[in-house]
Amino acid sequence: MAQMNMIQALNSAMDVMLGRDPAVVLMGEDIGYFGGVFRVTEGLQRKYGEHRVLDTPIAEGGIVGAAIGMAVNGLRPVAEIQFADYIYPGFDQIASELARLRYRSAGDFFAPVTIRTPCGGGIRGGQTHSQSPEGIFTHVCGIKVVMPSNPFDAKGLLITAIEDDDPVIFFEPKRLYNGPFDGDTNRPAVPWSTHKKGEVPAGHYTVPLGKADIVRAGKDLTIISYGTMVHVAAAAAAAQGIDAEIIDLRSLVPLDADSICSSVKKTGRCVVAHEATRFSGFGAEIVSIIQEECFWDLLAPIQRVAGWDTPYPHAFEWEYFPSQARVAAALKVAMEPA
Amino acid sequence: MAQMNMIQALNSAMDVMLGRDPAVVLMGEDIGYFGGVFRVTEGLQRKYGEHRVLDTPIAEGGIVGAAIGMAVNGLRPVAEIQFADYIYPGFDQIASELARLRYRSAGDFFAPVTIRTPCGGGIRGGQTHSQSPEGIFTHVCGIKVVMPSNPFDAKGLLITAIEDDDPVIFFEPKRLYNGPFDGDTNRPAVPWSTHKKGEVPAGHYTVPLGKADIVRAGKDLTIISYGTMVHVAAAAAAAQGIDAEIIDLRSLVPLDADSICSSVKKTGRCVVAHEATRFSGFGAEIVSIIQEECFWDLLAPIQRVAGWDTPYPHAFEWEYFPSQARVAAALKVAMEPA
Amino acid sequence: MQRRSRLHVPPTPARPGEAPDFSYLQLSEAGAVRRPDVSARAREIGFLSLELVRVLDDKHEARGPWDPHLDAAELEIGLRHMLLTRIFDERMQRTQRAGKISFYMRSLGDEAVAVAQCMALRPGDMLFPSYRNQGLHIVRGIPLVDMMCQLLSNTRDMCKGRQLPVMYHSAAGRLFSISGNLGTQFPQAVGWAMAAAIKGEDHLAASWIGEGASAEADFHHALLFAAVYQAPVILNVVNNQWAISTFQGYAGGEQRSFAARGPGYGIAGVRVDGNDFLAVHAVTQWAAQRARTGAGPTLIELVTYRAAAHSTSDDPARYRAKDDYAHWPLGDPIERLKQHLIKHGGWSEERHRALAAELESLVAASWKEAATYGTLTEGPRLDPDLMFEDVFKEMPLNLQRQREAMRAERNSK
Amino acid sequence: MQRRSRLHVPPTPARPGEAPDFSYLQLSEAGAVRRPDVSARAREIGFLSLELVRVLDDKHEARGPWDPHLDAAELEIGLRHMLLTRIFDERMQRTQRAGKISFYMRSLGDEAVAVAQCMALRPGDMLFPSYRNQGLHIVRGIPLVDMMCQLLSNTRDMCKGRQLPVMYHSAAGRLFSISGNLGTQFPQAVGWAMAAAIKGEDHLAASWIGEGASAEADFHHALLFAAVYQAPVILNVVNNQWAISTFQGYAGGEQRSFAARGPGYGIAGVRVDGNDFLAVHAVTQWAAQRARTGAGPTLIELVTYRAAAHSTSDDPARYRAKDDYAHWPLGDPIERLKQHLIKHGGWSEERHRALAAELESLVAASWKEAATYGTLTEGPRLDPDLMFEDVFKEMPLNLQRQREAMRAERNSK
Ligand SMILES: Cc1ncc(C[n+]2csc(CCOP(=O)(O)OP(=O)(O)O)c2C)c(N)n1
Ligand SMILES: Cc1ncc(C[n+]2csc(CCOP(=O)(O)OP(=O)(O)O)c2C)c(N)n1
Ligand SMILES: [Mg+2]
Ligand SMILES: [Mg+2]
Repeated sequence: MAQMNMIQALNSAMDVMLGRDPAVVLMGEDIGYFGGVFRVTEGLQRKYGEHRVLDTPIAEGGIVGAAIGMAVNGLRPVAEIQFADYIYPGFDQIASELARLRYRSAGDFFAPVTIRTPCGGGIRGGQTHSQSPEGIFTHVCGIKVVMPSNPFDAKGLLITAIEDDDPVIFFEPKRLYNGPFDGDTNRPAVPWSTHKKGEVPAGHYTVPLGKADIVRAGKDLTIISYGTMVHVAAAAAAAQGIDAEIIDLRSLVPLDADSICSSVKKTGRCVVAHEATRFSGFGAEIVSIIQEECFWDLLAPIQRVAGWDTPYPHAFEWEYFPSQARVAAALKVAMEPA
Repeated sequence: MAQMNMIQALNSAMDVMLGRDPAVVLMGEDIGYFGGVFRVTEGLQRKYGEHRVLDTPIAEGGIVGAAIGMAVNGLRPVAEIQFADYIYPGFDQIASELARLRYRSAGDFFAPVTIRTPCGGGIRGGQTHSQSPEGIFTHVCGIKVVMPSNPFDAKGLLITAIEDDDPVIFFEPKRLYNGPFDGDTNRPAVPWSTHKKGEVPAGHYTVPLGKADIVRAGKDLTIISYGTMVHVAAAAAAAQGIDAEIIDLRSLVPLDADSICSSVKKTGRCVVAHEATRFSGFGAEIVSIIQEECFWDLLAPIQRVAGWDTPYPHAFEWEYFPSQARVAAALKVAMEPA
Repeated sequence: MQRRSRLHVPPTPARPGEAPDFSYLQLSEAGAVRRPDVSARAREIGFLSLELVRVLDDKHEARGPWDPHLDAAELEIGLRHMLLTRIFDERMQRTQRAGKISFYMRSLGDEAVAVAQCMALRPGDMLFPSYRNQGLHIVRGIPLVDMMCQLLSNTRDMCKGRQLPVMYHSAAGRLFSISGNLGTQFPQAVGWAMAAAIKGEDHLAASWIGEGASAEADFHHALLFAAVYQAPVILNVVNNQWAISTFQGYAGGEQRSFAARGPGYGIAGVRVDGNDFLAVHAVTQWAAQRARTGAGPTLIELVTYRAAAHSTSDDPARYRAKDDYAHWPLGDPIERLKQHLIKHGGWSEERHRALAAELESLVAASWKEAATYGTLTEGPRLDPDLMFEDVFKEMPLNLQRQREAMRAERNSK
Repeated sequence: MQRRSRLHVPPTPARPGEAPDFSYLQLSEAGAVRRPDVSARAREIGFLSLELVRVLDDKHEARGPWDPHLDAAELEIGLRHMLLTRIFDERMQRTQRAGKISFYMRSLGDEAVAVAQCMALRPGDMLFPSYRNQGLHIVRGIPLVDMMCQLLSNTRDMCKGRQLPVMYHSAAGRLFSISGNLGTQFPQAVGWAMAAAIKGEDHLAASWIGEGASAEADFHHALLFAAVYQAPVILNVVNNQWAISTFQGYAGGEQRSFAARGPGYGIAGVRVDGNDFLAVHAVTQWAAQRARTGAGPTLIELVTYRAAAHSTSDDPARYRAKDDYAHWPLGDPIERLKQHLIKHGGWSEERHRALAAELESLVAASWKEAATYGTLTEGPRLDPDLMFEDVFKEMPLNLQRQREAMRAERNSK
């Protein structure tokens, strides 16, 4: 097993798939010769050529539209949107077309497109380089939504996404590219080599969509999260000395509701954490499911930890980011005696 | 007071505003000479001229983009998107621009644009003429989201929206244009003249955004809804003989959380109903808020009634539409003894 | 310097109560436009985007370099397809009026576009239609019964009840699924063509968009991607002058032809008489050869007229001059080909009547069969369980549970 | 007929390790391009979109019909603004490298675009800039301190800390808020111009977009709406050859000039030497006169070169030839105007050096002041409460509660 950071793991996933399946092509802005602004596709055009790894015009709507056509013609495009903040010009092609093609054609046509895009804050990107729009896509029927929290999952999930015959939007929390980040900005950043999920097999393997990962078993309370917040929430719980069961959803659609509910039925307490804004965020769906399925088991109200209901301001990065303190406050309420 | 259906009430709102404020302009596909495919703008171009009521190219992104610029230059554009299903090509201009302009410019620029669009099913429109995408917009900070359920509110809310200095997306449940619809397809359609909210003042009046309407006071259970489902849910509760408190949200953003919570605190039981697909729909946010604020008052799990998590299929209109039967099933669970 | 409003509002030539007026149309004489070699570079042939390629003249003679020299048998097939399209349309329109289907859209007046273009392409070419190209389906041999079952959302509906009428598709026929969202098919066609080029396959893609829908972003993306990658694709703008109630000037047609957008992107643009079967066929063949020989994409503007209402939900008497189609300078595509064939192909009014009668019976018989698979109100019905399939390849748990709930709901009624 | 892939990949002339190669550029001689009357119809002046309007020749003489005949005083002001832009850029770049600001983007090489264009417009005209038009802000007299405070997100930041550095705005200066999302300003500018026309006001709107960003849908919408309503707007494509690592061919520049998109929509398109202060000024003035006299919108392509990295996050050595800017055929805008002024305006190397020194001090003094209002790491800081303001005009209850929670969080630390 090799040590990889998340960039390398994602690169390796695409390298493996380009090598195994001639139908796989990559496309996106600056992803070819340059290797992408986050270098996730570095070296792949050199290795596989300009017809497998395509630089594209700066037109996210065109990228998704063309990718759909390519997929209908037998390819498996992996399209990069340079920042998740810039996925909106492609929204119509995603929501009206990509997500509905199989349905409206009764399965006669389908488009196995994977859309990769870096999301989230913590890199001083300001309001247009920090967004977490995953919740919006979870409301669009017909599209799978994935967000890994570590290199091992990232590679395995991306391979699964590329091999999946359904379209997948694959969010990459950019703050995790180079190392796990627990929200503590006072401590020096640590690399993925310090984390067991930084060990990544060189070859092909898959991590299933729709199966959450129990990052840590525990009995006091359940923490449900994904992406960067998995690390922040875990650190906060540890700091509070709470024996939390920590669930990393990994895939939001399909959702592993059973893992969520069986954990909450056991603990009776729950905190849901994501970076995206709170109002109508994906946390609301999780809370609703738990409330519906585990109502009689709940010992305290489920708490949501999220970004504030504002854009992500450049000057207030750390006041905006859902900190360990914000998690701690939620844990406190969730742990109140019944 | 005149009798108006919802089309007439909306038309009257725009007529009043065009007459009062020279800054108000209407724009959209087929809205000018023709008066709109649902005839909501009928006669207004003739009355106010081609520079106040503009036919536009078929480009929703261009419509919203141009409307923003017009608003920045002192106008108050009211843009029609012909069907809510076709709002997505304008999504980037709405989410990245319209919603954020005031914020990113610290209030130095803002765009008082109102976007009107017919939504919802029940008219055999199939998967691309029946959508209810309001939930998505409630997750976009900086934009208000409104959906009336009757002519009186429609006119008052639309005037408020046009006068509001913040952007508003104004969803019009098209199944309600000509009469209240309670989901019972076996009974003949009734006109708005049979309903007290079909009485609409001819002149200027406002209905505030952010204030829910208690359609019916009751003590057994709270039903929270908006748009068409207000009528369906009310009929279902009546049919079940439940003394339900029925809340019509009218505006989703800003949300009248206090009215919601004080009702649920009183009844201890709640059903949330909307036409949009269930997963990550706006119902999830309502459930989450109640769960957080009224946890200790709840006597049974809050139930969601919604469209299925599929597109809206042409052949199965009434199997898809959240029927009285679907509401009744939810009421049953919500009324189970604690 | 003027100090008054300069907002220009594109004029609409004739509104209800006014006399039809087509003086705005820029026409060329039949046979007058030069036919460049298929290898010509886009920048050298800008004139094609402004003039109007026409072959059939007013006397029904084929003229000039664009004459495709099709033999009479082929022309007869074209006539038959166009007539079938029209008869099918008329019958389905009546059927909608009778409440048997929920909605319909005719292509009256536009028939040459789909029929001639499809006949100029190969079966391996992939078509990305709009909702007004039923002729493509007819030429590709999709059984009328299949099309009718789609219109009926019945038990044999290829869409399993999910789509509005006219949103056909056929994987075997290489006819892509029609979207209710305007324009989206355009960049998809380009992507398909890019994939063909990547795979080194010899097929091209073709797509159709209304002049109104060309205002959508997808149009721009399609032209841009086609130009950048020189994709083997034919992009067709069907300029039938109207987008529901809106005249083509609102889509930019007042200032410049739609074909002229092509040269702006470095793509060959051709403006053609869309009611002239021979011209449409010739231009399409030319574009197809360009695509297949690596000379790149072509944008074709087909100048025609939407003779009927936009759809069964529409009433053009509200927004345009009465009898307008009778004054349309480019005539009727069926009539023009028929007269040409009468003059030169041994066709006759009699044979035409016989053909019409044959096709009427074919349509009637097909309808009879289709109705046995169910109508909106009678006969067998699709299983509502199907609502939950094909959202994903495999049904996730939440949909399985919702299917259960739906079944329970149905049983409770 | 070939049976192999036809996917075309736009060539990039020179990658790292290769010699700079600008042979692809189509140039015209200075003074060679005709200057049509401002009332000319777009369709009559297509040549303007393919040739290259130039005034300054290699000997620094002004030539031909586009010479704007500006007096020396005005040219000196232009030179000053360009030089200030460059010195400001250099200083801010170093400041970023020193960790004092989080991010920066220079306009090195592009300075004539913003400066000459802004000088050719009137103060009442509304500008919708992209992120590489700092010259607009400088010409409009926005104090450097204000710009620096924005870069610092400090207590005097006009954006109250919400925007990434360089995303300035000024309501009083009629400079619209810059968006991080490429292209969105283009249709907004058209809408602004439409409103001016509706209100009968005499102002025009101007907007700038990179050649890379012209691929976005917004570009198409802007051109289309401008054409349809003949809006008084100037739409500028700054073709500085690169979009981060991507050569302009990927935005469609290989097949056709960007200016040529204009005529495709029936809009006047002009291609101009973007490093020629005189030519840029003249073309802009011409377009402004068109807009103001009701002759409609103009699309201007400014051919220039992004001499520096895309931003402080970028390293062009990874993707383009070294020393490329030294070989750029259109030279440097500041150097060219300077030489012209030396020849004809009584300018001198000495005065130039003195000016540079003066501007260096101005920038240094401004920085000193700006830093007193806070830097990323030191001095006063904006109140985090501001995070919750301006989402809406009035703060809704949920945001008030979140502000409370945020305060509690901060106190808990
Ligand atoms: C994105 C989108 N916007 C609006 C509509 C509503 N709509 C359906 S057809 C139509 C007119 C289209 O006109 P045109 O493109 O000229 O095609 P034609 O009907 O003339 O064949 C409109 C506005 C839609 N279906 N999709
Ligand atoms: C919608 C969107 N997509 C992608 C980006 C990322 N991005 C920022 S600048 C840039 C390159 C733009 O190049 P160009 O338009 O030529 O302007 P230049 O930087 O050369 O001035 C890209 C891809 C973005 N900001 N917005
Ligand atoms: Mg049309
Ligand atoms: Mg550039």
